[in-house]
Amino acid sequence: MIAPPPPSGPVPYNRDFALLLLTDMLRVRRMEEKSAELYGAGRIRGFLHLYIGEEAVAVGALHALQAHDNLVTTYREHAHALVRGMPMSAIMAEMYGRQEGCSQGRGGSMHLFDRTTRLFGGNAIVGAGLPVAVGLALADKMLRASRVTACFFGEGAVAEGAFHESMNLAALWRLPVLFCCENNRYAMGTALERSESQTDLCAKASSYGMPVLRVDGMDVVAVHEATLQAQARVRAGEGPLFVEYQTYRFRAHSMFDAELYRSREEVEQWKKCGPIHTYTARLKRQELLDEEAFLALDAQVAAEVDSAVVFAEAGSDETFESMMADVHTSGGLSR
Amino acid sequence: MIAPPPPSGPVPYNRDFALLLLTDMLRVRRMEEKSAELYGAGRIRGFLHLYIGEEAVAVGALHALQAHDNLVTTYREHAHALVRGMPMSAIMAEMYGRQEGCSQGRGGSMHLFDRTTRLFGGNAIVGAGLPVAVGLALADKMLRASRVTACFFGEGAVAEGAFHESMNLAALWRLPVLFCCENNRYAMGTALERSESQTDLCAKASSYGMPVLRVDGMDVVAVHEATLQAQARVRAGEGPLFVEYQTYRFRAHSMFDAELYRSREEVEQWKKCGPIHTYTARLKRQELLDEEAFLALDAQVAAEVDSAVVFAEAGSDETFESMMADVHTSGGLSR
Amino acid sequence: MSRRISYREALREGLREALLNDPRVLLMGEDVGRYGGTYAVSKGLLDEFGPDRIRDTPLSELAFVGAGIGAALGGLRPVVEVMTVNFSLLALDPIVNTAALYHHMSGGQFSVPLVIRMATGAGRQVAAQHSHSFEGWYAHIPGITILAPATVRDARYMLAPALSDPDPVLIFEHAALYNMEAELGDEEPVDIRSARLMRDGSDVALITYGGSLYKTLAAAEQLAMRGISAAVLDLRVLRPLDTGAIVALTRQCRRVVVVDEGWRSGSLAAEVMARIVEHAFYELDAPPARVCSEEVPVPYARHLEEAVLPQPEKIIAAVEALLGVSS
Amino acid sequence: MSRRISYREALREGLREALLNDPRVLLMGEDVGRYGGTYAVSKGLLDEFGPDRIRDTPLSELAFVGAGIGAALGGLRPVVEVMTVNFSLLALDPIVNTAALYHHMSGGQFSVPLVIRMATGAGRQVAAQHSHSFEGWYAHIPGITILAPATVRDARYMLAPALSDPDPVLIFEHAALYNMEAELGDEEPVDIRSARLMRDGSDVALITYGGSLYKTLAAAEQLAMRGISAAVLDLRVLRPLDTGAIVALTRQCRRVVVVDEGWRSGSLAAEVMARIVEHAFYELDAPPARVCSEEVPVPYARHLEEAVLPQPEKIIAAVEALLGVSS
Ligand SMILES: Cc1ncc(C[n+]2csc(CCOP(=O)(O)OP(=O)(O)O)c2C)c(N)n1
Ligand SMILES: Cc1ncc(C[n+]2csc(CCOP(=O)(O)OP(=O)(O)O)c2C)c(N)n1
Ligand SMILES: [Mg+2]
Ligand SMILES: [Mg+2]
Repeated sequence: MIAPPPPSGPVPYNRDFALLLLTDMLRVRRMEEKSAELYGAGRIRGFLHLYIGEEAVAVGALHALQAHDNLVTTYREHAHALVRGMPMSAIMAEMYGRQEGCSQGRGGSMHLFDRTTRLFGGNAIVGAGLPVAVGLALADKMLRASRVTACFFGEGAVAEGAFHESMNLAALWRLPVLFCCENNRYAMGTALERSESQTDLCAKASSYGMPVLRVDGMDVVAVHEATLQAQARVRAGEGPLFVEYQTYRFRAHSMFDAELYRSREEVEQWKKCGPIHTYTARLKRQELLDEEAFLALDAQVAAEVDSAVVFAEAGSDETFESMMADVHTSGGLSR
Repeated sequence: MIAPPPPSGPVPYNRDFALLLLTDMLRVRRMEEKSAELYGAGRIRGFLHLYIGEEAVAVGALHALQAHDNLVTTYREHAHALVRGMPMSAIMAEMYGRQEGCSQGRGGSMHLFDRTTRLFGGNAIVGAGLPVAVGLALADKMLRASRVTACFFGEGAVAEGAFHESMNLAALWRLPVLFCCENNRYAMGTALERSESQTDLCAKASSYGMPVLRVDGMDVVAVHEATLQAQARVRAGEGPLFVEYQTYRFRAHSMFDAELYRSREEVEQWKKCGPIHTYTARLKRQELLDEEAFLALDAQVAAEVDSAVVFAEAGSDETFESMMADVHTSGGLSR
Repeated sequence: MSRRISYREALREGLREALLNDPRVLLMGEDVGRYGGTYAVSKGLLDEFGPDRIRDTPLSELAFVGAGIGAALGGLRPVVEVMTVNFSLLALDPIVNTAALYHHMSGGQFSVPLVIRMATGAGRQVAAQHSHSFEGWYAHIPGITILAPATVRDARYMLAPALSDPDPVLIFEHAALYNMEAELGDEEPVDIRSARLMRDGSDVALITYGGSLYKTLAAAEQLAMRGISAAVLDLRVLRPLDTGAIVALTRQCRRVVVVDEGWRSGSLAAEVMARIVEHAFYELDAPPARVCSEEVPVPYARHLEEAVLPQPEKIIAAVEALLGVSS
Repeated sequence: MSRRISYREALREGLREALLNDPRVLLMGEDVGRYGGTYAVSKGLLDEFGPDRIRDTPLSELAFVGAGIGAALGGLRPVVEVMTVNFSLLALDPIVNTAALYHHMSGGQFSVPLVIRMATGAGRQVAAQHSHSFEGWYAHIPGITILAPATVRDARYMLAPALSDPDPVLIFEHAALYNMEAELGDEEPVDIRSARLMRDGSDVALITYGGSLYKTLAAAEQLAMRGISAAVLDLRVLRPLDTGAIVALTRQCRRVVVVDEGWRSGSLAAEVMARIVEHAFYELDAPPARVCSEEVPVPYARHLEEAVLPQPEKIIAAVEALLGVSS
């Protein structure tokens, strides 16, 4: 699979919105670059899955949703949490294991949860978010809420039984689920063509009798437009819809990955259509941005990252007692 | 879903083979009628799932296979075991819980196994046979055996994750599996259209990039011809193939089913294309059979059933010690 | 007003009450609707509450249990029926890795008020794949409550507190009990935190739950005729275990036999024994003993199935061995 | 000739030897090939043995474990790698309902010579969904053998007897041990039926397995400095349990602490305690005790993760409580 041509179409937004998309992509990028650094320094531990290269997907898609929509995602979810509105400091503190983190430091990088923005995790079992999304949508349908449940997952999850059962259930019951497949071509070291007999994921999804959309996931505009259209159809009661975002991760799968399964050239090729620099170029071409403004923006983002780190560094540890008393909602120990 | 027109095409076989098909359908039918009677009398217990109405599928399909092929099936498998060559007495004794039964009386109706005919069960977990079939085919492919693994399952199993994962694996690795879907329209009380968003099962199967065939499962000739063709393709190394046999069960799902979910008329409608009487009529029309010969055949089958019952009645009980010592192949207790 | 109803009817009444009282309640699972429920528990409910709230599902245990979690998160109060514990293995991931962890892992932000019901147990000659008793096994998992109604009263009244619990509750109905009938008095709300003493006694404590309760009571009856006074404790709640009641009865009788349909090694009985020695070691007159299922796949043949399950005779033999008497 | 190798290298050598010795052996699982194995255990094997025998699978735990069963029935000797025990819940049905029952249920006609390997355990801050210790839970199931190699020697040599076993064997590799190195002597075949005494002692028996072994040995070391002689038994085989060794060491020390990374309720430790009281109740000077994981989803934060797992200090405290001494 070779990389697509770098996205270069016109950006059909006013300056504010156009820059909002850029800012959010930059926020994700810089936050993650810092996270990688902090991982090296031992401040962040456990598993850390970076989204670098895929920013256009979360940013373009989530800005197409409404505030009261539900969001279910995976262990590679820093971007989703941030764009959805979680403060960067809460994410950073979570990765530090501080009780000021969004999940009180109990979950770490893979388990960002946020009741306020209806972010239902941060799930580290591949495919496990899909049935949960189906259930959330079932509740909305039965309670007559006009909400969409957006469920993000990687193309690797498509091989799981959970995918199949969830797609069928959502289609059978015509539930308002937006299935957002982030096809970055690899599940850890396994390329799509080594995991699926049918590599056309839209064809697969169609077999559930569900409408599908395929979109260039390196192009934030294309992502946004497609998702806008998709969520409108789902919200209108057409039933679930499957969107394939074709993208690529520039970094290793996690911090333990030696990347034996792909060539440096392939990665370089894809970097040419990197979502941030190509979009920046388009904005400049349209004179919505100049280098100075870009640098100012980047500096502002850097400051946000710095203060998130300061916040996390200054955070405190949850006590053992507090943690033990929270296995059940009602408190008390579990045994 | 209304019943198809009763099968009426020409029977393209010589008399011996034509009658063999009839005989086997009758053997299944009479054995099961007797089983139901014995269940009422408390001689057979536990779960009993009858195949009555579906005989053309097992009979037509299994006669298209070769003796060294593998067979994996479900809890509704008396027909498969019998047609495959298991003595009726071994089946009956198994249902009686006798140690002379094919599985020593440990399995009962749902767990007929036979090493000799490569019948790998008799699986009572819906969908669980599919991955096992994939593995058997993997072994054959790696060991260069020119064997086909025929895997039978109901249309209800299509909703299970096991179906999805197995179909993909078989297609991805181009394994010699013949997926034999017995679509009798109901999974217990759940009609296909209440369990699948896509009720065209062949379309579903195609989405794995696998060739498919749909056949009238009430017509033993159609079943046989389709399966002959299908197994030849699989054996030739084309990879897996999916066959949908459209059929109907005339009896309740199991002996506990009140059949609230379908009308008497629907059942009667389907009985019009019953595989045995329509085939008998065709044979008579072609003068391959007359009423006298039919009655003689039926009497012969009845005698076989009677002697199977005598065998089962005269059977003995496995001892507790023998059973306990066989949890592991090497003997000894497990704890 | 007291009346005689079956365990099955009691379960149905409990469901009906929940559906009537709270519009957020729905029942979903395989064949709960048109078929009327595999064990006829939900018979008639589809007509009364319609297909949205009595929701037939495809054969997709993983997804519909996971959907139950999502529905609970989304504001419903789902009762998910997994036909039997045997099939629940297909849904173990959502139960263990999602439902049980969710509240804690989300930093306490979310709760999953989900009830999962399933039939469990052997004794009906349905062979190895359909005869599991995994309720004790499930009791290993923090974050979920495990109930094992053994009486018509518990069958009738456990659902309400289970639905009021903000966290996941699993209810295991023993398949051999559905036809059992008993006298039921006026509304008697039950709690889901304590064991219940079913019979008092002084010589030996018999601790059990679920389908084994009646075998244990039968054994106690026969022991009484031989002059041995056996107390019988129905655990009812397998997680959290009512350690207080276990220890108190141990102190009272000084000898204990635990009866458990699970396979012996790693059984819930082992946990009960461990708690007994942890809390009442010095008050024991003899080592705690257990009567469990033999460690073998449950066979179909009737004589063998009976031989591998706990039976009154085995319980009596265990008590006699403990007391040093012989029959 | 003795040499120093890691637990990871030992596992790889074992695999390589099996692949070289028997053409029927294949390794299959997620990312065992091109990625080199999640824990780099199979690194290099793809180049040596090719993609048929070092077979990458899609993310389909249920199907590739089930396919392992079929492949074993079909004449291969598959080693299936489930990346970690956490994901094995998705494959529980084929393991419990097919592999474990197959031989018995088929009337002894078929055997399933399948080996399943997986990483287990906590301690690396990977949070609740990636930190389970279910090997003790699996030990409840008849028909399968459960191995927990804790030493480089067992990592190196347990695979061969596992592959010779005609029935399913599950091998649990503790994820915190992969980097551990040890001196390995000349070929020392190990059995898969017995526990191993890792340190002799007379005052207290410490019984453990897997990742907890080194914490237990560290505790024994510190206890020795305080004049308490602690024996350490590595169970190694969790099913069938080596009751003989457990009872013998109990008799020798008369006091026992079981150390187990599983959650406390329903832990393997409970089973070990039950066997101790069943077989050596009158030889105990004190009730058997256990140090297990706290009953909570394993948290990410380092200080909390450490606090919920067994640690040398907790083991020492348990021993001191048992001996009635204080530190
Ligand atoms: C059920 C399950 N199996 C295996 C894993 C280990 N694992 C974590 S991420 C991953 C790859 C997933 O790939 P994909 O779905 O494409 O998402 P991506 O990481 O590319 O975003 C694997 C195999 C897991 N977490 N859960
Ligand atoms: C995993 C699983 N879920 C549920 C059941 C209970 N059950 C047994 S047969 C059956 C219906 C299966 O229908 P189908 O696959 O169409 O086969 P049929 O019985 O029609 O031949 C169900 C739900 C089971 N045995 N296994
Ligand atoms: Mg991917
Ligand atoms: Mg069917």
